[in-house]
Amino acid sequence: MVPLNYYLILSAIVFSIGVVGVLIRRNLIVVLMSIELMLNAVNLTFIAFARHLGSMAGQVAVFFVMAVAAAEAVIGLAIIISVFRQTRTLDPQNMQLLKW
Amino acid sequence: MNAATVIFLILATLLVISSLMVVFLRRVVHCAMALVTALLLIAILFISLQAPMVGVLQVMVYAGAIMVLFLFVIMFLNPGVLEQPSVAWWGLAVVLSVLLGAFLVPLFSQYEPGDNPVTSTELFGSPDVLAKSLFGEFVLPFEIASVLLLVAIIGAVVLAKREHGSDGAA
Amino acid sequence: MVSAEFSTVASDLLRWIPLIPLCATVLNLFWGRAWGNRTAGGLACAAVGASFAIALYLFWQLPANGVLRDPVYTWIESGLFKVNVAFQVDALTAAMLLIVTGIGFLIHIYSLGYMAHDEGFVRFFIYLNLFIFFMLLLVMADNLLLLFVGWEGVGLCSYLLIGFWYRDINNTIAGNKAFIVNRIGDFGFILGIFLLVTGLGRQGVWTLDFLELQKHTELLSPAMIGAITLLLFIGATGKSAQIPLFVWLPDAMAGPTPVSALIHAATMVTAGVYMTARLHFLFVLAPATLSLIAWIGAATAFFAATIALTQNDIKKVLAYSTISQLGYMFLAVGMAAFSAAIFHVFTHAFFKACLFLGSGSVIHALDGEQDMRKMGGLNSRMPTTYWTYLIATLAIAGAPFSAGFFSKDLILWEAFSRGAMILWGIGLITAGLTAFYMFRQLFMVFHGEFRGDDHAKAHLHESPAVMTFPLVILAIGSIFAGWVGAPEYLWGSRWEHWLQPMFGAVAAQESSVSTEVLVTVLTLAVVAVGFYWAYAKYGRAPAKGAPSAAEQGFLYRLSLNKYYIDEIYDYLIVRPFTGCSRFFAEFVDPRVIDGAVNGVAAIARGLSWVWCGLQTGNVQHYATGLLVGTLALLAYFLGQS
Amino acid sequence: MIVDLAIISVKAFLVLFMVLNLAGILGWVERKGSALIQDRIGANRASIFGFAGMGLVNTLIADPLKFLTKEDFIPPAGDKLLHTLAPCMALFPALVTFAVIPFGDVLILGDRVINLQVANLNVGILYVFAMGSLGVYGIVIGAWASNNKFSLLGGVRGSAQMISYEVAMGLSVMGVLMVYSTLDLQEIARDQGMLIRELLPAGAAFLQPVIGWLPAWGVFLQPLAFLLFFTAAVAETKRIPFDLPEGESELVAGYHVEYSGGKFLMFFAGEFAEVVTAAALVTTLFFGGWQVPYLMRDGFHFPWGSIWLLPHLAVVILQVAAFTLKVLFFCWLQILLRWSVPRFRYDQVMRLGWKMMLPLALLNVAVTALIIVAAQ
Repeated sequence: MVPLNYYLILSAIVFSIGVVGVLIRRNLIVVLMSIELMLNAVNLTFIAFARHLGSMAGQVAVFFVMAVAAAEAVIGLAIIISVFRQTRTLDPQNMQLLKW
Repeated sequence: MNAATVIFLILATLLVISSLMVVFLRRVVHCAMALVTALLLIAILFISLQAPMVGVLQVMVYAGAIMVLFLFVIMFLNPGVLEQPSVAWWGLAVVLSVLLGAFLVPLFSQYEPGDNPVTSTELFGSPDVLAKSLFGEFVLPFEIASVLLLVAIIGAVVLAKREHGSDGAA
Repeated sequence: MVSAEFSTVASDLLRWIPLIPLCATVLNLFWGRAWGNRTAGGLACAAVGASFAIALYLFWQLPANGVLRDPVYTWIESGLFKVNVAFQVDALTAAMLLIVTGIGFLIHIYSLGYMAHDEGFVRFFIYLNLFIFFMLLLVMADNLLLLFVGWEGVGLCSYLLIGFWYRDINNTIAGNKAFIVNRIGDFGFILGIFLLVTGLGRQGVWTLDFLELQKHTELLSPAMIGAITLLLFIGATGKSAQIPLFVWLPDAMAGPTPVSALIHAATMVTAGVYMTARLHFLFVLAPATLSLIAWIGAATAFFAATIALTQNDIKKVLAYSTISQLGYMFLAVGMAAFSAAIFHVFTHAFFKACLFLGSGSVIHALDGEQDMRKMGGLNSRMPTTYWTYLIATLAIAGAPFSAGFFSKDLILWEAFSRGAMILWGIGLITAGLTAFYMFRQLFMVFHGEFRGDDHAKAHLHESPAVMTFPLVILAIGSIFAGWVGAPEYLWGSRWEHWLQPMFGAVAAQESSVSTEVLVTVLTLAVVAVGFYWAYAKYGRAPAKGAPSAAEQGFLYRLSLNKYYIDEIYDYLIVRPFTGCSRFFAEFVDPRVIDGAVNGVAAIARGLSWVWCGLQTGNVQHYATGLLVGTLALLAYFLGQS
Repeated sequence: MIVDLAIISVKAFLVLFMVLNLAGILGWVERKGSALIQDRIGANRASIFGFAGMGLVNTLIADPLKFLTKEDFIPPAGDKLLHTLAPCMALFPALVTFAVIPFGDVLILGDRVINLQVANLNVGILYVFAMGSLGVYGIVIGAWASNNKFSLLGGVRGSAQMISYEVAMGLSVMGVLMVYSTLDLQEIARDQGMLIRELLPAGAAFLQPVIGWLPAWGVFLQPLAFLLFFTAAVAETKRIPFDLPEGESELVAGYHVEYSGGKFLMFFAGEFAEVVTAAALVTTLFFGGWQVPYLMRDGFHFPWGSIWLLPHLAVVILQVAAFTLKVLFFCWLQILLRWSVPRFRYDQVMRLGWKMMLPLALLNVAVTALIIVAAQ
């Protein structure tokens, strides 16, 4: 029986790694993937707590997170495609028009 | 240190390594594959946490659908150029994230779960139990999620559709 | 000398008198263009006609020294102060009603012909009906505030109608001038009202109703009454074109001639007289104000008459004669002979309207020509206009047994009998001058031979029946309207008896009939002199038209240029004012105010430059900001625990 | 404990052995089938010491030898690791899918009850789909790793096509799941042992003599679902008429242009393994799996009431044989299909998947739900 803390710590680490990806990568696709990673880290905590507290709510929450993640990925990729058509690049640093 | 813990530690190590690969590999496809690996590992963790349904769904939805979509887009755009990392920025971001981890990890490690009402019932996490709570108390969020997905589909079509006149990629 | 209590009779018929023209206005405003000129004009005339019919009916119903009241609803109610929208009709109002609706009706009909070819036809009738509405509001109001509403409304309509042909900048300027000058007067008027309200309110009587006011006049100190009446009279000078605020009226002739006839001769300009008569119970308590009014009236009468002597614009002459006649009326007011004043308003409405409409018919015939030096010998071409014009001229000059004869002599007699010899003398001379300039005009326009070019000569024609019909009616009126107010030694005045209860017994000290007849004869002599002078100068030698200004004396030029009043006002008031405003417009506003505003903006921009650096537009930088915030929160909460 | 592990490993070994050999045999059957349809003598060159008889055995031995002894070419500009990994990713899911496919009812040895199924998951069918969805990675990664325009195009096509048809596939199965109300394949197989008359509501009693005697197989309860599922399964195997990822006429050989030798063999075997998987799934979901009509655990119970008892072992053998036969039949059907119909155009594939099969599957689900509600 693995204690709950292990899962929490693991998810924290994975989450931080995902944050790094979101911050440093200069390729929108990878940024999106890092976001997925963060989401999954959170899912892990949900499932861990669900098991620990013995309530299905956590698993249902994961279910919804998946739905949202799917929608988010689809829309994000669509945006990426249309952006790529305009400016032949995936580098977020070349997409700084929206300011001031 | 029982077998479950050992298996967990192995999975955790693999998971951390693969997620590090997601972030630090330079080729996008490699990142994608690393992410697929991470997702599969997480799915295994789910199953080990008495959530087989969610685990399989994880594989289906993430590994099966979302990541394939990612790969499809990667192939579609096929970005040849590798990105040029700027060291200073990397340093800052990494430091910040490590700080975040340094905040979170001790917080979680000293968290007392209290008495854990372990539910070793066979049914826990099985499809019908999940379905009962999903269509029972969470039916409204479920419907909302369905609407959300519909909106996402339409939005994706509208966004990615190439309006004639402008030449698209691929 | 508070007049006897009135028996008030309620009658909800009153409200329809002003409402019908208003309805016509609204209908024409929305659908007039769609209906076309014929329908719109017909509707307007019918509305005023209906009002006239109701007015006649009420005039019949009106009980001796009784008042018809029609409270519609409560307009303002704050604490004790309460103002109703309520109408009342007493003898005075009834007279004004008949003038406004009757003359207005005729002039409406006349306008059908006069404005027939104008593209602003519908608009014209909208304005005209609106004016009638406000004028009726003015004369039927049962309290000072409602009267003031009408007062301002007629001012607005006058402005709109003077600038009716707004494509010509001069008309617009004239309209503005009239409006601004009236503002000055109205300012005094408002102050008067405020003073009245507060003055009475201090005594615990919060009201503006005329009947209430009449009851409580004794609460006011004489000085207060003096101030109030003075301020109100300033308003009157503005509206009724008395010195010093008469300058707008001559320019107001820029409007269409029916407007000049209706607003600037018959009705609106007499509002001042009406107001003073309506508030007579205040004015009689302020002898100082009364004497001032008398002097200003006499001065205006004489002054305007002298200007009228030399004008060459047919309408300008009439304008100055109007001012002069208004002066007569105020002279009467100053004599506290309110009934005489209203009587002159009554007669003057007829013959002056007739004169204006006649001149309008002439101008119509000469399509727009207003210079009398280009006219002459029209009597053969347009007989109807000529005869009506002649009658009206006789009336205004005061020929025996014409309307003007009775009313003007009444005024002069009032002055004489009150021993105000100087005022009487001025009035006398003015009567002579009136005769002179009116017959001068008659001769220049209708006698001699035509001095215009051949094209205009060919175009000459009598006006259509729709225009001549009102002329005839008014001409008849200008003879017989005066007969209701004949002096005692003739068949006596029913007018006096009728208005007597209104103004209380104005004690005219008894004097022998012989003196009165003597005064009358004297007046007639002066008038005859004036007539003969005009005949000698213009009538007998028609060939040599008007003498040019150059060969005339200084006085002539002075008169021709209206004593340079406009120029004086321009230098004394307008120039400094515009200069001051130019200073504000060109220095204060852009530099100081805008400078302050822009300065604030500039400071904000400067500060924001500092922070713009943070907003790189790069999503990841924003994400970093999020992370930093999260870390801060985490640190805070960890510090808490 | 040890024994359980042993039993599981034995079962796994058996299943893998069966599947892989079946894949090999299918290779020969495909050749023969093509020869048959094209009216020629085919696959008669493989000879052992000049002896070209019994071509099946020859092929079974010769094909792997040939492939394995060929040069394993890796495009220099390609991605070594992924290029090597891709074939495994293609073969792996097809094989592991069998873990949850029951090939028989329980086998009773002494006091030990052995479930004839490698792994009994209560989410079996979902597991199948999950593995099936992983199958696409082999193609995509292989295509990308080859660093070749044609293969890349093949990869793009493959990914899009497989995602599209997974949707239709999953939805078509929904009907079946609703009817048997379980995700467990073994349960589904067992439920198909019933007769329709046991399912008929009282309202539809008049149908008893007509269809009451039929076994409650998926194909009878969900005919439309069967058609849709079978089509989608064929599409998932990326074979004609759905072999757009490798349209040799357009993309040389599509995603495995750059593959040769052992890796190509793995793709090849993977493809046939998928064929077998598809056949097994169709069998399990729609044709009663290991069920033999009227065969209960203790023997035949015919609808006209007569009973023919059989020993347990015979029953088990009958069941496994029935399962195998059914699978073989559907493999043969697919191969027949592959040689008898032309290839779709790409837009046609997409239109079929999204605009015809998806709505039909949805309709099927709706109708099924209505009927179930009405039957209760």
